[in-house]
Amino acid sequence: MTPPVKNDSAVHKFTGTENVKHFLISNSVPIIFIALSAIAIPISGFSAGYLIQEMLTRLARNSFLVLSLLIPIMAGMGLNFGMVLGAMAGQIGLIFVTDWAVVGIPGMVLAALISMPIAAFLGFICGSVLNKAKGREMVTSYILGFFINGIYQFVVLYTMGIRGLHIPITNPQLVLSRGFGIRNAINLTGIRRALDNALPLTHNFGHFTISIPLGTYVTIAAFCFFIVWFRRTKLGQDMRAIGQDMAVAGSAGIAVERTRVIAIVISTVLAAFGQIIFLQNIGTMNTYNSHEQTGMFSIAALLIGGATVSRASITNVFVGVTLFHMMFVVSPTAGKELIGQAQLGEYFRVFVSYGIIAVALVLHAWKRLQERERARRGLRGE
Amino acid sequence: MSNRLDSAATPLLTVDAVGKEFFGNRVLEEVNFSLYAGEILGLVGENGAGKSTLMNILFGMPVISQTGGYDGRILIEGEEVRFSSPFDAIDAGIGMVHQEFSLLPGFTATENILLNRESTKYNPLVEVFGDRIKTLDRRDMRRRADEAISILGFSIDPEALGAEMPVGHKQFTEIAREIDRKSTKLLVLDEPTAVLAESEAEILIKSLRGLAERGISMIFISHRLQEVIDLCDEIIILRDGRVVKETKPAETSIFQVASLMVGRNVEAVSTERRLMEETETILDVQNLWVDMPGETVRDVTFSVRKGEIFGVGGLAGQGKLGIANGIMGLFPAGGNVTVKGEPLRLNDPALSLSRDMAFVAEDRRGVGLLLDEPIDWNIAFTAMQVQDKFVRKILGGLIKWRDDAAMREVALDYINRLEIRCTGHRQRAVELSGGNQQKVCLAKAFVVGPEILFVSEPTRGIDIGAKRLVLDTIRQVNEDTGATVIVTSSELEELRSVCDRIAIVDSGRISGVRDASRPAEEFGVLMLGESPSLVPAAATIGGETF
Amino acid sequence: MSAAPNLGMRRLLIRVALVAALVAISFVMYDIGKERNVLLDNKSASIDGVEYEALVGVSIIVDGGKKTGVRPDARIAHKMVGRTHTIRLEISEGGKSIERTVRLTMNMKSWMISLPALAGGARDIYIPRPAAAQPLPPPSPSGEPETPALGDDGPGESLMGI
Amino acid sequence: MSGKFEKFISDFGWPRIIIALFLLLLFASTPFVGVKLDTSISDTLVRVGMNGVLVLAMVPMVQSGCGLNFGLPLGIIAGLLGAVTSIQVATSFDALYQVISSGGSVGVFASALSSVLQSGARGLALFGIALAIALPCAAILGFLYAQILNRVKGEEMMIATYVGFSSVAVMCMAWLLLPFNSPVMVWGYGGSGLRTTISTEGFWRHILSDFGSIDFGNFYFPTGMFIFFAIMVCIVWAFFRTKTGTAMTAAGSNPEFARASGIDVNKMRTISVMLSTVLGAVGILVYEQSFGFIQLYMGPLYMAFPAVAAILLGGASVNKATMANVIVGTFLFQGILTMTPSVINSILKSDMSEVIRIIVSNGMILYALTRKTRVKR
Repeated sequence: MTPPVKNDSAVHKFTGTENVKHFLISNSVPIIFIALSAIAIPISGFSAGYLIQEMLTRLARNSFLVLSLLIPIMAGMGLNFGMVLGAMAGQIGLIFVTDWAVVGIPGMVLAALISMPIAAFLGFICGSVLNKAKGREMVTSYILGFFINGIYQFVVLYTMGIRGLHIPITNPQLVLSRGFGIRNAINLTGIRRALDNALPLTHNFGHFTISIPLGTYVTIAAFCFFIVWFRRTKLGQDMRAIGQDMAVAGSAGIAVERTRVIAIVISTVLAAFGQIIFLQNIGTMNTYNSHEQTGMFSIAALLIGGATVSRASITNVFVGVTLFHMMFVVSPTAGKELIGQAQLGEYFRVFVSYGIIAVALVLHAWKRLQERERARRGLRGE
Repeated sequence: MSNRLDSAATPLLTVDAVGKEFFGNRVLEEVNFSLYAGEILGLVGENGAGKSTLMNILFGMPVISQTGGYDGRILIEGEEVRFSSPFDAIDAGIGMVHQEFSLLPGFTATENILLNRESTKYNPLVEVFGDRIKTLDRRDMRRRADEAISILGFSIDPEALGAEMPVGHKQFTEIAREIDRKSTKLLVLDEPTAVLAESEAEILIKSLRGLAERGISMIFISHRLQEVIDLCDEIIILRDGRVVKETKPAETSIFQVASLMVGRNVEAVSTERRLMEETETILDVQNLWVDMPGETVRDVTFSVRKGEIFGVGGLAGQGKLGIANGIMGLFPAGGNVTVKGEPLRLNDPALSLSRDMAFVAEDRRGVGLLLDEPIDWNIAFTAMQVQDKFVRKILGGLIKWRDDAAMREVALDYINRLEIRCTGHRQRAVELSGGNQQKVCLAKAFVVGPEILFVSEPTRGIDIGAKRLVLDTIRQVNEDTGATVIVTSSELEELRSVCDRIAIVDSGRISGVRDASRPAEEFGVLMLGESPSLVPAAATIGGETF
Repeated sequence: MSAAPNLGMRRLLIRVALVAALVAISFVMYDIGKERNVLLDNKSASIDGVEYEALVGVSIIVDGGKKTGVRPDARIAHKMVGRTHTIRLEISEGGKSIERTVRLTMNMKSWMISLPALAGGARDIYIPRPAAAQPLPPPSPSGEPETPALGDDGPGESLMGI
Repeated sequence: MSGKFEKFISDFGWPRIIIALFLLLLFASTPFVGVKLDTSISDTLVRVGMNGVLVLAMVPMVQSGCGLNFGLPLGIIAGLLGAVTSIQVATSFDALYQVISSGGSVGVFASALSSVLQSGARGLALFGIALAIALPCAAILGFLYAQILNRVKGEEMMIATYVGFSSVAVMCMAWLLLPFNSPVMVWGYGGSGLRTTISTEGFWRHILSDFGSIDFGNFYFPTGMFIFFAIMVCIVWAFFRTKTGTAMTAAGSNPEFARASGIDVNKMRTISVMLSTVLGAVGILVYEQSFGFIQLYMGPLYMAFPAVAAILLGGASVNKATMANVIVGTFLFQGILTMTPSVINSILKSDMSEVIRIIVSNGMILYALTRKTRVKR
């Protein structure tokens, strides 16, 4: 047997400064937002206690939704603007639960169980449509969100509650005065803060007390373990392979189309659960609006955390949610202090949400173009 | 080393009278050979000789079954097999290492080697969600990877990422992937050493020989004849889809293999060789480099006389196509090029076109045509953009109005001049046959009325009849308008039948310029980059003495 | 995933069992979580021919909750979640206290518990809820728009509320 | 005969035929559901005139291969800027006119303009000013927008959407800060920052629509607006028949081919984006003069989607669009938009039309996005 030959060309190690430079570039976005918040917080004049409490509640409220975006990114399908479909499924579940007046944790579990088949079905549709529009996944899932929103409104606004029809909604508070269709604002008294207060934990730091929604954090922790575990399964590995290069994965025998659909179905179902957790924290649900913003704000949060369209980690989620919501809480008051126009702060945070997504998409596309350029040059063995 | 002698053993692979036809274009005919376990078969032949088609048949590629399947039989260990997909071939134990890498940049070597065959651990969820929920057994994967790498005899860092690996390592990782597949009995290597440095190629040869000793048989396709002679037990030379010779390395030499590869009796049609008198140089190229993917030009110097048909030949990937693309400014290029005495600034397609040069691109569908637009658009487009032809100036040139009537007229003129079979000047280019599409590209160049015309791969993918017509058209234009034509082609015979002088390009440099009347073998040798000294003083090649 | 036939069958059974379990869980959740608005009535009532007098000076504790007094001929509503509950009656004069566990069944349409019957140890303590006196709906949040606020052109206008 | 019919079907495409029949059905059923046919036709025509130029704005970018212009709000913003400034100009010059009439001396130009503004041509002059301000802004915005798009070839549409959204958000802040003080536009109490909707009454309301409009009974045909729309269509049609126009079409159809023929593909894309943005600005001005109100702040946010749906409904693909696509698409889409509320609501006694509009318009875009863009053999 010929002895293995030690090859000489050691792989190029990053020098110190290059490491720091690389770190700065890849996390440029979160750094900007940290700076932004550092300026805005003192101006806004919020007390530390209030901000910490606000961040804790908002972290609990949004993390699950943002985490559900990780799997499609891993499978190379970019930012899943179609998570709105999952949000709708979650809301349908909540409508039934509120109608049947099932309260507390059982109510939430029941809502989740109802929304699961709906979300899986919608996820399947979304996955198959995205397979038809390879290369244009994000804009297609965005438009699909609007399209399914139309159907959702048709179902919820025009069929639910009609006596004769198959969807019996009897609870008067839910149905519009004209006899059918669900109201826009529904009071989720039954499950309001059910999960948050499941394991109440209040802790006082000297002059202010903080209540930590432990129940939700435990659920979020469970979800993180699921993601870490999922990445180590064969299905997770297949998704990573497809995310890198569909052609190579396909030629190795991986069922590309099927795996992509599975990725979307999982993400949509988890978005449904995320929306339920989100709404139980807020306490009220506006049937026709709250799901539209979920997609956009979750994606903006994830990107602020330093994630890109092709790579996202759990830390990006938590950093992103904190920074995004810090900005969201602080900017209106900061705007008022600075220019005396609270409205300015409102529009500023809308601008930041849209702006960050635009910037992230541009950076991703530009970097990909350059990588393709460099790869081509690399191939030539320069 | 080969157990061919004990005839009792049935051959691992037998190819019996295999043939293939693409749209009436006979590509493979009566190919017979057999291969025993642990034997290495060298497969050599010019581009377009049918090597890749043979491999596609063997590997069950869909392109074969979609175009009418193949005739003849393929037997694995004695029984006939018909693969409908690459996965059947893999199951039957055939592994394929392609020229362009199929590695995942973000995966480590271990993950790449075991792609879609990762070892996994069972967990109860599998009963509910199916086998893919099993978790990966990283330790076992590392063990299997180490084992495959050790068989290969070339130490790759199993944790190195695909993107960061040097080129040689990538090649070895792919081979390791095929080795790990326990069922692999036959390994097909398509030009594995093309991208490797000398030292890495030697290591690869040594490890392949190690594999053969372990009973894995191989088909080794390469242009580096020296490697084929060193490594293989059997050599098969393909030319025009037919097995021209099956020999053993001991019974032949590089020179003989090269001449058999290239030496083809020239079709009788080559017209009398006209004597090119020494006219002044119209195009002079000094130390040109062109950064074109897959066709890198490193340092090319040549000059072309006015009114000449100058040929540029060479094997695929050696850089011949880069020259025309570089001069026309389509790819980043450098060096000094003088056209009609004045230097030409490179990297500016518009400028090159404005210096009365035209280019018929090798990639017809990708670059040469507007498939979605009608024929008259395609023909008139470049002339309109560069020379404002077919445009009516209104308001003193402020608005340049497209003159559809003039475009129709020129289109109809060229349609009957070049006999383009079509339903009219408004038919969309996509609906034309390959030959007619090429004629449209030629017409597009002729309309510009160039003094220098670059034509790349004029006859690629065209049926025989149309090939002749295209070449005649080129010669016709040269004689009528006196335009200098530079034809780049991998078909040596065509160059010899059309050109006055032919330059051969090998690994980005010109290895020699010969008059077209020189014997084909001379060009063959230049093509293979062997130093001319290899040509023995008075060797007899195929009956012609030197 | 070319599972052998019997393995496939086993998997199929397991998956069917899982789905059945999920459906079962949802029913259980419904059962545990169902919140009912039960009326506790302190009027004299006659059940199965037995006459029960309204109780005077009685106060009730449901599931160890806070004590609430009920005047005779009055009625209070109490939200009960889930099936079984304990109701404790404490009569101020005479210090008598009775405790009794009550099971609300799944599909009970209208129920009102007659306290006198409960005190008198009657077997069936449920009396039909008077159709007219629907409990007044909980105060819905004020100012919510009747029909959904759909943007003129766009699918939805409000961007601020999250 | 049947051959020709098939060809017509395959050219016209099934989705368009289905929707055209649906529209015809709506028109036919108006008398039965107590909806006056002439008002609905005139409503449709008005809306076609209003949205026509916005749909036309889609053509240049589709032809040059930049895809559907989801960043139309950028052009709309330029148009709004022009509209708002024109009203500011009108107010300040009216004030100036008071000064002149009370004997004060003022520069020649100012007095000429303020007197013109009092005369009959007030509307036209102001509309002209609005255009004059909007076009350069649109050109500059378009140029910057093109620089981004040229760096992100292949993923233009999603980036266009969010560049459009963020620019609308920026303008929301600008509307608050820009120094406009005309009482018609400024918030009553605060005094700074513009109102969300500003009436163009007394400035250039219906300036185009009423020009030579036919108006008998309750049938109203805005001839002026249609003439303006026809002019714009001819301009764009003519542009694509010029040399640059042809080069742009080639750049969209096969960029490699265009590059090999000496065309600067990026320059062509930039011109197409600027043209598209300028048309967007003109389109919004036409829309507002007929609508009667200027919608600021979040108004233009979702305005790209109806225009995109309309041109796709007209038969355009992601890299090819013709004038016919614009006209047919606008008519079909706006037809459905106007007809469904009146007809369906009266049939089903519910405001289902909004939902149908969402489903149809987004359905069309989805249909186009999932079509393979390989060359039709």
